[in-house]
Amino acid sequence: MLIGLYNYWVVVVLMMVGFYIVIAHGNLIKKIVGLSIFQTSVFIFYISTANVDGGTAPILAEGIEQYSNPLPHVLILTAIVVGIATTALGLALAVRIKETYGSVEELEIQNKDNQDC
Amino acid sequence: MQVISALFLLIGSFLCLSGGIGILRFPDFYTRMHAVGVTDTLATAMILIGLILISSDFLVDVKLVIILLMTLFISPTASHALANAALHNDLAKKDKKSNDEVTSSNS
Amino acid sequence: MLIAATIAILVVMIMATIRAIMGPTVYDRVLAVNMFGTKTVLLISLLGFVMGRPEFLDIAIVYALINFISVIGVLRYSDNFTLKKSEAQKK
Amino acid sequence: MKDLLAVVMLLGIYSLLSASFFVTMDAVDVAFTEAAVGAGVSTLLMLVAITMTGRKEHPTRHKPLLAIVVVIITGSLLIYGTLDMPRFGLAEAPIHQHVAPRYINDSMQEIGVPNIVTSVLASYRAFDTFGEVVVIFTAGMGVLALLSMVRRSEDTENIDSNNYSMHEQHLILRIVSKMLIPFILMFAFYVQFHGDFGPGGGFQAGVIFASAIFLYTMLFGMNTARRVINQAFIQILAATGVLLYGSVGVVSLLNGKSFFDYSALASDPIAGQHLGILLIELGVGITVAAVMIIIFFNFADRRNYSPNKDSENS
Repeated sequence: MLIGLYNYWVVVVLMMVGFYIVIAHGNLIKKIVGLSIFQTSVFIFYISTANVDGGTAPILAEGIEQYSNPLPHVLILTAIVVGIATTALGLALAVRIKETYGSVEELEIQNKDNQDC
Repeated sequence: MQVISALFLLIGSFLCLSGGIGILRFPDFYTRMHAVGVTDTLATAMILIGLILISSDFLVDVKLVIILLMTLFISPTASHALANAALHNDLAKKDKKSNDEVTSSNS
Repeated sequence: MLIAATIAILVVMIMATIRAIMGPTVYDRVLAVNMFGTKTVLLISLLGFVMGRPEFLDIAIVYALINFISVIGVLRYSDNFTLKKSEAQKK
Repeated sequence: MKDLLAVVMLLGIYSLLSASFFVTMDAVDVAFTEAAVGAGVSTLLMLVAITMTGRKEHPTRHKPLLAIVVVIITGSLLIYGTLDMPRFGLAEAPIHQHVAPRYINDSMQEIGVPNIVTSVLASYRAFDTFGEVVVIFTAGMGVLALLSMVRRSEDTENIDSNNYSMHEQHLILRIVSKMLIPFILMFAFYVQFHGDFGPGGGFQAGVIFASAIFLYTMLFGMNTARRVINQAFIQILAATGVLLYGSVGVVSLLNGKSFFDYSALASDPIAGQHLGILLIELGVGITVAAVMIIIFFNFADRRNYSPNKDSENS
């Protein structure tokens, strides 16, 4: 019974890797990379719940009875494109921060802020 | 038809594996590039031809031929661009040096 | 035979990943990524046949194209790094 | 790993791998999108961003212990939560009981499109998709607001000559790309209009179209690409896509049906659905392609100009 849950564990492990990168690394670009790993783990979670034993791709064809669930596919399809758009926004922010502070390291940015005060 | 296709697939898998071993085991960038660049194209062609032989649908055949043609165009071009970029950035010198160091330390 | 070829490609993908992680230079990594891409194209077309739904071939075409674009992109921008570096050295 | 360039390349491999995973999980359309977005566009954007923010990560003092503790606690809580989840691949799981059977059994009669994902995306959940398109549009505008800058003409010649010397190096690359770019554009249109019957649709087509433009930009330089695609024009195009999508909904509203009920668009409900899905996918494709091009152009422009700006400041 327990072994049938392995897909969730893979998702949890990936999610935690992304989470660790986000909280432990100071570099903003690396944080964005961590976020996108986190994001992908959520995608994998949704897609793996959509899978049905013996099902095939949800494109109607003759002689196929069992299809996978199309709803999570729709949600994730749009989420991927939205994800890249928001990642681009994050990268744009990082670029602006680099131009203003001369660095994308969290500590250096904080030091600079403290000096200004 | 099945037998010929299986033969093609077998050759393709063998070439793939040899390329994989090449990319792991060869000592510097250019030899690795050689291993990958040569086997990649031929292995892809072999496997795709094997698939074309067993497919029954005409549309599938057409798509496989498109993939085949594109691989034949793209793969050598990418290899060329890669080698060119590496050469332009004086990778050869560095790598030779590091290799010399490696060999001297080994001997 | 299809299954055997799929397994062979998976093994090669693992090898390429190892090279991409180890790769001493940028170019080794690009080479590994490129190889990984071509193997993904093959894997997806093989998987389409294994599962009996050859609709997957469209994805393989996209991969072949996108792979090329990303290799060119990496080269274009890594060139930029090295150019900047060499200019700095000249100065 | 301190070299961010390597990190980005490994992220590319990761995305290829996750797309292969989506293929094995039967999610054709998702794999398609991940193929076009993850491996191509996101790797490119990350690379361009790294050229601006610096390639090396500074070795900072880490407090990894605290982070690891937090991560392990969260992870074990999540795993504890999964113990009650339905088994992987179970056909009786709650997710497969709610609306999915209706989509699978009735969509052929109601919408008349073989690809269920397309019919759910564009018809059953059209309002949701409209929201997503608006989010993409907004993100594009955000990037524009953050990164756009006035172009100065005196720099143009300098960069042109730079690009020219670069072209001479990559002759083979340029010729092969010249042959490939029309093919990629054709393929994007195929994906756009074949989305009813196979994997594909507006989102994927838009990204593929945009990546063809990226390839052109990378090989022939920013200024050549600017001459082909005007910034103002592409901004108008991005808005046009969203407006096209929204106006389809308004038209069906005016014809006396609910918002995004396409059976109002033609006398025959099935034909109306086909027309509606076609128009909506077109709107999505235009917006996604335009926003991706806007994002990439602004990043690339910023990269070309920021060194000059720095030297002026210092």
